[in-house]
Amino acid sequence: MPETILIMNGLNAHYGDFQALYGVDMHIDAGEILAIIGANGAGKTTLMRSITGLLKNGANQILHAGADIGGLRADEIATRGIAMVPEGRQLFPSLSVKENLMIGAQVGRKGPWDLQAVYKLFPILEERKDQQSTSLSGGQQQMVAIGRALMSNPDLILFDEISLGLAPVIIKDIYRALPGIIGEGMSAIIVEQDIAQALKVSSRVYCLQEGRVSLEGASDTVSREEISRAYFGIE
Amino acid sequence: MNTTPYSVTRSSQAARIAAILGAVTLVVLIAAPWWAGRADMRLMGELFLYLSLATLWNLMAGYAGLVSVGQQAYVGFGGYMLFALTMFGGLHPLAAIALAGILGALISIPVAVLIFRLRGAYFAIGTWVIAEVFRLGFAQVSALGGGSGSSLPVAIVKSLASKRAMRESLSYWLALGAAVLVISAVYLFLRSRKGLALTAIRDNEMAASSLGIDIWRTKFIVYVVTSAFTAMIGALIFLQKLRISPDAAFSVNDWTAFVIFIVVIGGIGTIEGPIIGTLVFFLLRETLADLGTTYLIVLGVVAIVVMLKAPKGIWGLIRSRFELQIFPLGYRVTKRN
Amino acid sequence: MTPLLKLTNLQKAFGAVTVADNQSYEVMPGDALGVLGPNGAGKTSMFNLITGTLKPNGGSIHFDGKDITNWSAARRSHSGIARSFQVPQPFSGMTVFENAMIAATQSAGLHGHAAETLCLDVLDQTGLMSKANVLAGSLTLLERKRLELTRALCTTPKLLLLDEIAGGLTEAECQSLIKTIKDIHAGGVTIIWIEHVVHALLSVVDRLIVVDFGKLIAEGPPKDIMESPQVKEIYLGIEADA
Amino acid sequence: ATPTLKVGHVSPRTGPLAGFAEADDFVLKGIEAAMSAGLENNGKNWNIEIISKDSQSNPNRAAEVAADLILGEEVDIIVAASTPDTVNPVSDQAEINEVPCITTDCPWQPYFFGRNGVPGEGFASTYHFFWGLEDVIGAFLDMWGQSGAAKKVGGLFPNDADGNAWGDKELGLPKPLAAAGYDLIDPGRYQPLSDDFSNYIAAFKDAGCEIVTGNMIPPDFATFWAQAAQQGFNPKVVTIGKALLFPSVIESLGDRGDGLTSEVWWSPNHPFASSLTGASAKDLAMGYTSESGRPWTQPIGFKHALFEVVADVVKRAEDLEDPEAIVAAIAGTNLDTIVGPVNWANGPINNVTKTPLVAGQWQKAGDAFELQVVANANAPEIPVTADLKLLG
Amino acid sequence: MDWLNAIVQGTLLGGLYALFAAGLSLIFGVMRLVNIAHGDLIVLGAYLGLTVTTATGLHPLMALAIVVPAMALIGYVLQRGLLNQTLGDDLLPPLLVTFGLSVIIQNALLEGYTADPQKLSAGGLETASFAVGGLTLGVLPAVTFAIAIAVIWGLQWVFYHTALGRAFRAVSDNQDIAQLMGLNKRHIFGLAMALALAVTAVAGILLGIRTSFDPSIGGGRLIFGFEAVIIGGLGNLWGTLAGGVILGVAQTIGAKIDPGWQILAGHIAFLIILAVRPNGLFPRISA
Ligand SMILES: Nc1ncnc2c1ncn2[C@@H]1O[C@H](COP(=O)(O)OP(=O)(O)OP(=O)(O)O)[C@@H](O)[C@H]1O
Ligand SMILES: Nc1ncnc2c1ncn2[C@@H]1O[C@H](COP(=O)(O)OP(=O)(O)OP(=O)(O)O)[C@@H](O)[C@H]1O
Ligand SMILES: [Mg+2]
Ligand SMILES: [Mg+2]
Repeated sequence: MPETILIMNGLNAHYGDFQALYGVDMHIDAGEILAIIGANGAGKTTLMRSITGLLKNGANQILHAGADIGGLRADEIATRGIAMVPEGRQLFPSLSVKENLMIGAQVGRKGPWDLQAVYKLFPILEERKDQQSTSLSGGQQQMVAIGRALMSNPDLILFDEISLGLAPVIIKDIYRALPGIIGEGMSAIIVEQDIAQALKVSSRVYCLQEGRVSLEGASDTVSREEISRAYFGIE
Repeated sequence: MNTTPYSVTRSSQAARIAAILGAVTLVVLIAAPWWAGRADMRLMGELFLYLSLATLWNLMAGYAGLVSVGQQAYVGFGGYMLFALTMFGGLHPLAAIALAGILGALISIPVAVLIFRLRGAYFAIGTWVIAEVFRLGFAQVSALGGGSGSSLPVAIVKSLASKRAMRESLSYWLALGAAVLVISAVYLFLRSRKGLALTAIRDNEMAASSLGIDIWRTKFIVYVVTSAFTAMIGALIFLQKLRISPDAAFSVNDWTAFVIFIVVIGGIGTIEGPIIGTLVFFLLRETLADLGTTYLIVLGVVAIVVMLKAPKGIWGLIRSRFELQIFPLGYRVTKRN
Repeated sequence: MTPLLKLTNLQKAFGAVTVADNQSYEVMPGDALGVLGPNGAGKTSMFNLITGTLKPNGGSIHFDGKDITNWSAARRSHSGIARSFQVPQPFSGMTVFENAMIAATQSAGLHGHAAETLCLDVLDQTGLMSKANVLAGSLTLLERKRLELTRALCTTPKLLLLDEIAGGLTEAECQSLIKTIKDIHAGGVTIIWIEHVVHALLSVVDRLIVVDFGKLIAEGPPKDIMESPQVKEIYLGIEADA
Repeated sequence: ATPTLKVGHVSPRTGPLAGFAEADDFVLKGIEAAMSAGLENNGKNWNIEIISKDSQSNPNRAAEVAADLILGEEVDIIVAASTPDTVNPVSDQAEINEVPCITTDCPWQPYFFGRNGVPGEGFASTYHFFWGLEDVIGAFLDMWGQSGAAKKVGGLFPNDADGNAWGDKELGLPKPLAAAGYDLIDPGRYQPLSDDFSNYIAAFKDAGCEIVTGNMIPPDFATFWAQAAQQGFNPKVVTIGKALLFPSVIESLGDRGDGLTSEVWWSPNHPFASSLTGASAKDLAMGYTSESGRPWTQPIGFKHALFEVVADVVKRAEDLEDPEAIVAAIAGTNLDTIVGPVNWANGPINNVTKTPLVAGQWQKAGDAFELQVVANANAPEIPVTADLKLLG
Repeated sequence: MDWLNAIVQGTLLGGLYALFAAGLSLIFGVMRLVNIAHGDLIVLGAYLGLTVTTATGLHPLMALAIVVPAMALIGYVLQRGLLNQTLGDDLLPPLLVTFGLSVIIQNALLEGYTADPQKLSAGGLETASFAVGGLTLGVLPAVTFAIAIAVIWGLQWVFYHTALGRAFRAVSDNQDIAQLMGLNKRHIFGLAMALALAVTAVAGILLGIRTSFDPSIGGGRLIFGFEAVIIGGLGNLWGTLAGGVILGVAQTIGAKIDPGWQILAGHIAFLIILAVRPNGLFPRISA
């Protein structure tokens, strides 16, 4: 039986007075790819921000490798091996492409990912390595963002809307590369709007609706009807 | 044709009540010469002038995003123009104040052309350097006393009104009038189409320009008008001070740092903020100024504490608690019933 | 009939990267033109050139028969060019309604009640009415994209440039977006739409151009373009999607 | 009941000029003690209340606190001291509000002409006692005459109230220096807080100056003096107004402070005594030193004298309720104070009277510097205490 | 010869201005923090130097060994305890907080050290001179200039060639995302301020040797520092040095024409440069 790497226990999240997540329970096993789907504003990004510590949450709401990471700062969580490819890329504009990648390695975790490995995955980045990262196109920027997250050799990687704004050819490449990216033992959580795509790559899926888990299941068994009900609630 | 069951309002109950209270307060203030002492009137006069400076600075920084630390350039310029126009031009002080405003607008045009090439912090430093250039420039004008400064001849002050009591009332009314004029002008401007454009520019210049806003021109108009008013306020200030020198006229502390303090403490980007900020500043000054260094240290501590605990200023705190808006600028969409 | 938009030998480069390589094409009033191309091809840059956010190195742009190459972005907006930004650029300190009002008053030049009515209508159309009094800064990414569309429509444009507004939508949302855009188009607005969600694009546009390395490499009816081996290779990947 | 007379006092307690007011608390305590029993006027006893305000070394603030004292506290007399930045705005407020005002510790030319005073007319309510530039010039020439240095003088005058007055072509140093056969090399007015004086130094070197004079603030002098040494300029006599007044400044210059010269308006060796307390100059100065542990400074005497004059005026005024009567009493003053005689009838110009001035040199005695009087031709009643030594 | 002298003296003066500016440039570049208290921190450095030299009898340059770490520590504490909370997109909170800080430092120094002018005594170094090609130059200004070059070289190297420098730039771009990379922004900003105040300590001590100082003297020097940073261009410390030298030379040349023009000439040079190049001469980061 595979080890459970991340557990969320009644996770709540707030933006000021506004509550965005209500008692979310989830878990992900080592080596697994988990998909999270849900309508706009369902709370997917909020969930990712909570896991990575960008949003504060209470004690014992999130356990990573058995340890409570609820009150930790984002940088401490990163050091423990959780990386994220954020929605909207968010590169460092004053760093070159190469430096953006290198900053990912700054947490100092050992593993298979280094500059060469990333360049091999996205050869265009090697060509552009000394260019300012903001002068890249949206798609190229997404590649840097992925590479940057990989450079920290995480054991859990979060992708928020990874295909947003990418040409079909790139999306296809990325999804084709995904099993290779994830590799041995690394787990991933993928937030994806393209449900078919999400189900295809993942082993399990959660659907969020207005801050609550409305569906959980194995990706190859959930039905279209279940999903659309989970998306919009029962009318 | 509006097919939706929604409508738009721009006022509120609180604003209507506030308007009535404001009108009553204004009448009471106008009548101050009949109920207030000389010192109180002078203090209130000074308060109104600071209020005007703060409101103007708030228009620039809080709405147009022009964070200037060089408005003392126009305060000092206005002050010097009052001296020059009355002493050498033989003008009546009131005419000199009006003309100081016009000259302030004229001189601000080339300045704007130059410093509008700068952004953010660069703009702030640029305005400060401009003010220093004004200061050092006026220090070279020996007719106005050069670096030594000059006093306003008593005869000129007396030409305002021969009786002391009348003179004091007049100065007070001028200051009150300036504050009322500045606040209403800013309020009406912000409610207008141009005012909306200004707020948009503050938020996002690229989007603003692609939505048809001529950024340069909008900021330019705000800058020039603000400078004109600031120069007039400067003339009024130095009509009270009676003495001008480059260091006093172009003091970054007196005319800009304290004004920034007032606006930010009160709540930047709101019309109410500068009013509250001015009251707080004068309250502190009147109760603590005799403590010397301690007073200044307290002022510094207040600035820091307010900024950390209430970054939107005191009015921001009040507004978030009570959903109040005394000067309604925004739009609210409500469902018709 | 004069073309609504005409690019002639448009040229733009950032150092060694050419984003517009001698581009020339025309858009007739009432057209709906789709733009495809790999990431980094220069599609957004082309919009920036048309709206005046970027200045070209060479060539000219005509709009409605007038040479607008040296016009400011604001002036172009007044004359009827509107856009949505790929990376949304809301006025975050203002409410959604006020964002719309900016467009209606500054670009369309409407006053008072007329402006308010237009904004309400458009908000209704784009589905943002429930967020009308919310600060734009607190919207989610997708709501921001809708706000982009809202503002563009409130300028009462002749030419509407849409930069990737369908990304991230659920199927149902996508269908409703397509309907909205079709309605706008039916209302007489000329549209140029950059989109990677190809099926959405194809259900609206009547012509496609394909950009790569700043060059126009194909132009024509959608059906032909999608069949072209060149496009299949550089854009869709060798094996075309079923 | 005993009526109370309110005296407002403005001085720069904080800010760059705070050195001038460092002894205020000490002086005021002494004055208040001396007046604690009240003062007698027309057979009636009056309480004296002194309200002291800080100008923060800022003329804007000086005008504000003066107006506050006049309008708010409704003081009967206002006094102020220490440089034109405080003295002039306070006097202007008093003049327009017709409140009797006495000031000191600022040469009379910047006071009188800086306020647009018209000779022959003067002011209605404001009076000033101190010395003038002619006294400084006299004292300096007297001292330089003894030095045997070449008659080439380098001038360092900033563009501020004092500097402009000192360097003024008509009223300042240039004319009398020329008359006495000195060449004055004056490159122009520099802006206070300049970081570089190489151009002055080059000009002085070229002209072969052996004397340097001027009116500077301490940091400017320190910059100049270090650069002069670095650039190989070694004058024989350096006589600077204002900057070299305070022992703390001289101490901060270390060995380079030894032998610098300056004007001396007051010292413990001045042969005067207080009309109010009877204390001698030495008593007053030592009193400060023993109470504060700090060396005496020249403004102490003048600050004390200011209140001596107030006390005298209060005693003599025909009607203390009437500002005009107080002004008349001020104008009629004839009092020997701790800084010398004060008598506006003897003034060089309306509303101004002068106190004696000599020239002095800082000389190292053991570990500390002493200000020795080295030239007294214009005020022989003040004894010379040492001979002038040349620098270098 | 006089002109040459003016230019050389101005260049050396520029070294001092560059030292005033280097710390500002660093924190402005990393945190977009406009530090109004910088001038007062320079003065604080000078006073710490004074305290150390009077207490131990050390030469002021030796006192750097104590003052530099002390100021760095103050910087780190100040940043973590106070300034970190003001950072964001908005220019104003740090502006107002550092203004408050400036007032507090000034008046606290006034309470602690009185208004008396003070000077650091560096013995023979203050007056030593050497001759080159007919010009007599002070050793102290030359040493100051050399130190400025060394300091700026060091900062530039840290900024662009070390992991710490990369972290500075990453955090300055996007604090949230930098945290996801395991960077503790509070700590990184603290380090940046520590480094900046270490440089400030050097500037303060050299200022204290060059001229006398009192608590109020910082503000006047601040503007030159800002000008040097902006002339040089953001994120380029060599540019800051160039900016300092341009200011210094403009001042001495202005003074040569008329002493009243000395400071004015520096400001005018600044405005002319900005009119032509609004981002400064050698920007590496957009403003
Ligand atoms: N910074 C914020 N301040 C206030 N509310 C926010 C903020 N960010 C998100 N929200 C709210 O939290 C809820 C969840 O947002 P979140 O971004 O997590 O949704 P999402 O599922 O990622 O949606 P999308 O598919 O649009 O990216 C939404 O209702 C949104 O309005
Ligand atoms: N300001 C700039 N400076 C330098 N290069 C730039 C700049 N803006 C864009 N580029 C470059 O121009 C190329 C085209 O960018 P553009 O944003 O137009 O691409 P795009 O076709 O919209 O791509 P995407 O589909 O990913 O959004 C990219 O390679 C990018 O690196
Ligand atoms: Mg999201
Ligand atoms: Mg694009």
